[in-house]
Amino acid sequence: MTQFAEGITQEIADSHLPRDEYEKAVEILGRAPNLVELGIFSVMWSEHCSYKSSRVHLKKFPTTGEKVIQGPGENAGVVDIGDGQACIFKMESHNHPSYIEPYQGAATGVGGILRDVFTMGARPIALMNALRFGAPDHPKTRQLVSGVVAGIGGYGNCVGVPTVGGETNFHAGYNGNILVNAMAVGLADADKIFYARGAEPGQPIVYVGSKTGRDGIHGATMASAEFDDESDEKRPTVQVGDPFVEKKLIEACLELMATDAIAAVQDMGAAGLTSSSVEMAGKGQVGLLMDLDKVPQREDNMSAYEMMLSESQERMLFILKPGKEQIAFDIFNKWELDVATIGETTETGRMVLTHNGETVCDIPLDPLAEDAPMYERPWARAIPEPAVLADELSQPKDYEEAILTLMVSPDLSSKRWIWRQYDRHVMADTSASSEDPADAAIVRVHGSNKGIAITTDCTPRYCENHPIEGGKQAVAEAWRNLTAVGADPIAITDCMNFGNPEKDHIMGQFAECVEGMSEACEVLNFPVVSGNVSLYNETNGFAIPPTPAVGGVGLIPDLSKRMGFGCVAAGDILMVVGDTEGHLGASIYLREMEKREDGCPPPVDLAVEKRNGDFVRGEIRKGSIKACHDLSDGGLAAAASEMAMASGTGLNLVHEGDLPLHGWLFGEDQARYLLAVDEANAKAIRKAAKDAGVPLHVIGIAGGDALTINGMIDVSIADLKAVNESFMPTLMGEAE
Amino acid sequence: MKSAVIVFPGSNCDRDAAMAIEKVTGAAPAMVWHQETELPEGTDFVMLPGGFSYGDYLRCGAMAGVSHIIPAVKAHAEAGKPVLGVCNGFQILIETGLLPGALMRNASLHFVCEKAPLRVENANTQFTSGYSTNREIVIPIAHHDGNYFADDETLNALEGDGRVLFRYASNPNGSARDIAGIANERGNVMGMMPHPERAIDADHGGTDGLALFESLLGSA
Amino acid sequence: MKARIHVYLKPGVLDPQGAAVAGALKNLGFNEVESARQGKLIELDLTGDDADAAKARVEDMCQKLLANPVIENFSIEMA
Amino acid sequence: MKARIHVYLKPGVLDPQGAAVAGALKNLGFNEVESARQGKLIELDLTGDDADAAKARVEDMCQKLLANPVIENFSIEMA
Ligand SMILES: Nc1ncnc2c1ncn2[C@@H]1O[C@H](COP(=O)(O)OP(=O)(O)O)[C@@H](O)[C@H]1O
Ligand SMILES: [Mg+2]
Repeated sequence: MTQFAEGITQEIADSHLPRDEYEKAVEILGRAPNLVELGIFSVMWSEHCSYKSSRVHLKKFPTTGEKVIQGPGENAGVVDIGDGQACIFKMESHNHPSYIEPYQGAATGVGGILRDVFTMGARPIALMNALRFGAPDHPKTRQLVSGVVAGIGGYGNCVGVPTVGGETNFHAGYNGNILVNAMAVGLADADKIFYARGAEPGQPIVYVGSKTGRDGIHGATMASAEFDDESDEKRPTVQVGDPFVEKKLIEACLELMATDAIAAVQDMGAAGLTSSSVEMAGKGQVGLLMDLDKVPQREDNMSAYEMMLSESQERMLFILKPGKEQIAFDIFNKWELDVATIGETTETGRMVLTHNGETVCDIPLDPLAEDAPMYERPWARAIPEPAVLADELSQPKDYEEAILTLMVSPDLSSKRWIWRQYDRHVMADTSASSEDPADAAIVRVHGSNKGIAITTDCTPRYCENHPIEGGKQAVAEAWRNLTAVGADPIAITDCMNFGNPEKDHIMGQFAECVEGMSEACEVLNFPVVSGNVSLYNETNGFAIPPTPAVGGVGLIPDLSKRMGFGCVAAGDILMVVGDTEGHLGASIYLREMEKREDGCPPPVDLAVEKRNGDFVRGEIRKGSIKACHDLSDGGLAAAASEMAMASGTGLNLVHEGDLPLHGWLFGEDQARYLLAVDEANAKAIRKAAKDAGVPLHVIGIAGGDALTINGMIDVSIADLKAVNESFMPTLMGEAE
Repeated sequence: MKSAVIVFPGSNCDRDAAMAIEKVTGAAPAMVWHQETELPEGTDFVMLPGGFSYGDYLRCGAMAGVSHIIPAVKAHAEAGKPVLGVCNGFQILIETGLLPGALMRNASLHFVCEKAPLRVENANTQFTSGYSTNREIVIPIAHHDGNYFADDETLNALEGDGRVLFRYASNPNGSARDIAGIANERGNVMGMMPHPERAIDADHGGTDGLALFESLLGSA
Repeated sequence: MKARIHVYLKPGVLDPQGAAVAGALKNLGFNEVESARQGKLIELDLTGDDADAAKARVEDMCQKLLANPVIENFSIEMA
Repeated sequence: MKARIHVYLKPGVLDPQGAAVAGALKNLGFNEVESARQGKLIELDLTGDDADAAKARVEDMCQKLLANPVIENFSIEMA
């Protein structure tokens, strides 16, 4: 017979915990939980904080390597970039909040991921954003795009961290659940990283940042609940971001971190005060005693429950070394930020909270963490679809029209309308951003000649049709993009966006994507150092396409050797690295021209991927390549169009052999790069390829002002630009 | 040449400004916190950097415009010594009344970040002598409220006195008469929305901004 | 006809602008300021002369565009 | 005590937001909208109880910070 504490009904209990988890909580406490305790169990055991559905699978990720300083488990991953410096990065989702309130949802997503990075002692140097919206003609799409983009810009621009790149897809599969994934990258000295671990008993717990209000209470549990049409009503108070406070918080925290005052630190993210304090206590194996009356409060008579679950933004929790409080107080007062000692660490191993002089919570910490539910949910393998090769498809009647149709399509069209609203240059270290012809963004390591290359990648339509190949491809494309700018790929972060894990086929998509990603990380020596899971992206039973977004980071040792695809001159020889079989399954061509979305995506041969990539990177370092562009969405036709538009120089391609022309032009075969090589170097690079056993095909010569194929097909650069730039303004109702 | 960069809460181009000044003069500027009431002894040049002082709340530059250091900046200007405000710094100079007009929300209502072609309108000033009149340069812009507004009288006066120093070659924000940068009557206070400090390095925004700092500070 | 619309944040919703304004006023020595909230004031010139009908339409404008129902409330005066 | 401050753009001052609002409303089919102006609404909580003295202070706040005399007018209501 279930027991309840005073004032708790079955209904209240159910609204916080599944019944088996409730019983577990009773067991842990040896009594029925009160409302505060119930709230704490419910957020700590929510999908968002406990990873209860995904943990068993995430374990498969390779997370170590000679460059990995800190893998998953802290606020962000940390990798070694030489010279005693470290690069810190993480990607996180803010999908549900952004659907409900696009501007604030996206803005607070940026704020949250920035905190994960500077919490570790890093100065943020770059932001990226991976966005997925519904169909362009869906009634909500325009307003969602407009709000999300304004929110990302509004926050990132104000804090003064450049937003240097990202990706944007449109597909009906996201009509009811858009995806807003933000990535932050920072720099720190490798010996000056700060962790959530490190607390010892008898140390002061210091709260800094904004005051606590009733914002987003239960956001953490909401982020783990499926939508239905009433969600608009059920929403908690939306969190509003304050980038001005965040900017002051960054400067103040970095100032404090330059001193020797900190034992442990956590940002207050989802489930704010609860998860930040519990995480630090758990990692330091200490107890907590906090007096909630001391918490800076924005609103009158807030309850203990509200304070512990509030998701007010721009707050941090420090555990300081004894006697160092004044140092912190002076710094935060200078920056006009709230700061208060709200408790201390203890030896009890329990989380004890007092409010108005009464004890309102007393939970043993170890079980709260260790007995957190972990599910091995049943999952089903996807049924592989057959490959779609060119010879099964009739050729397009008009190739010129086909090329223009691809270049105006939502996924391939220019996203200038979006990135024009992001400050890409603040901090004056941006070497390449959205506007520049390069496969990855590049940010100079301040005061050095090194560059950090950053990319986000995922091809959901591949994951939908073949989760394993799709998972591999997401990682492989990130690796390829970093390689194409001349970087040594180092490691990835990820953001696993899926539907309802309680359904076998959805859990199967998750498991198989992880399987594919893990294999790619292994072979490419490209470990996972941080990430985030967002499940229940599903409305009225319709799940999003599986979207394991990958954020890749690499190092360019010498910026003068970085590569792009804008420097092409008449007479340059055009070459393709890698073989083309003409895989059109799940391709953009199939979708845009045949209105079909079926078929097995192009297979990813990781050994070939590595061999071809290492060759390309080597030749870039030798200086034998003038322009390099990886082949992905839209195949050779898209890459060649983009190279022509970027360089203003025509490309004249010649197709030989019996592969049908549309397979050669639009096939999305992996592990390929389009190169422009100075004639003087052509011979040498071909010999080098031969020696390395890398297929290298001469496919044409640069010149003129159009993309031409076999002298017959002829699309002017002007026409390409006109259509390519037209999609976003038209979508947003701002076309001239 | 002793320089000072004023740092307000929410400034975010203060480091960039310091880098540019140091690159040209060889000497790092003093970074002066807004709570100070005096500039460092012997300061020759004051720069108000870009950013979002006070989050751009209320009106861009309004709250910074009443902070403690401002009287000292005004005194510096009244003494005829050079003051440069870039982006948010320009907005602050306008709020303090050191420069005329107002900077309204961009006509598109969008924040706009791009490499903007500008025309140098008057190269006979201490801020622009490193350029030649009518030269086209490219300087990055990044702002939400750069739409310059003033009544016709003021605009005519600005143009008549050659106090419009830069114009946009293609107007990105709706500014009256394509105005991108102006000077005060005495010619020692200048404000501009574009970011010359983001154009001092061939690989990072180009070098078209260098001449501005060189005009003012003389190359190191 | 004129309509004057006040759009303000719902109670409990964080108001970063208001907070910053209050802080700045205190720095200027206006210590009597306990808190500040900032909202929007929108004035419309409208054709027609049926005030009630017009007001209903303005309600509609607020729902559809002028206010963000997720975080804002509004009030309307006709003049 | 409460003070409610309206800040409007002076006649003739460019108002991009107002113009955009009017345009958007027309696009939504509200053709009765001739023009729109956007201003600010600022509400202050004040200590003290002498309304006249308080109002004089609020005037001062507006001059010094809340309104920009070059482009804006303001009005104050005490409540
Ligand atoms: N998909 C994933 N891949 C790798 N690491 C992950 C993944 N999801 C979560 N993690 C790791 O689990 C920890 C907790 O994740 P999260 O709750 O998102 O961090 P935070 O609480 O700082 O937002 C982090 O260290 C994160 O890197
Ligand atoms: Mg965190």
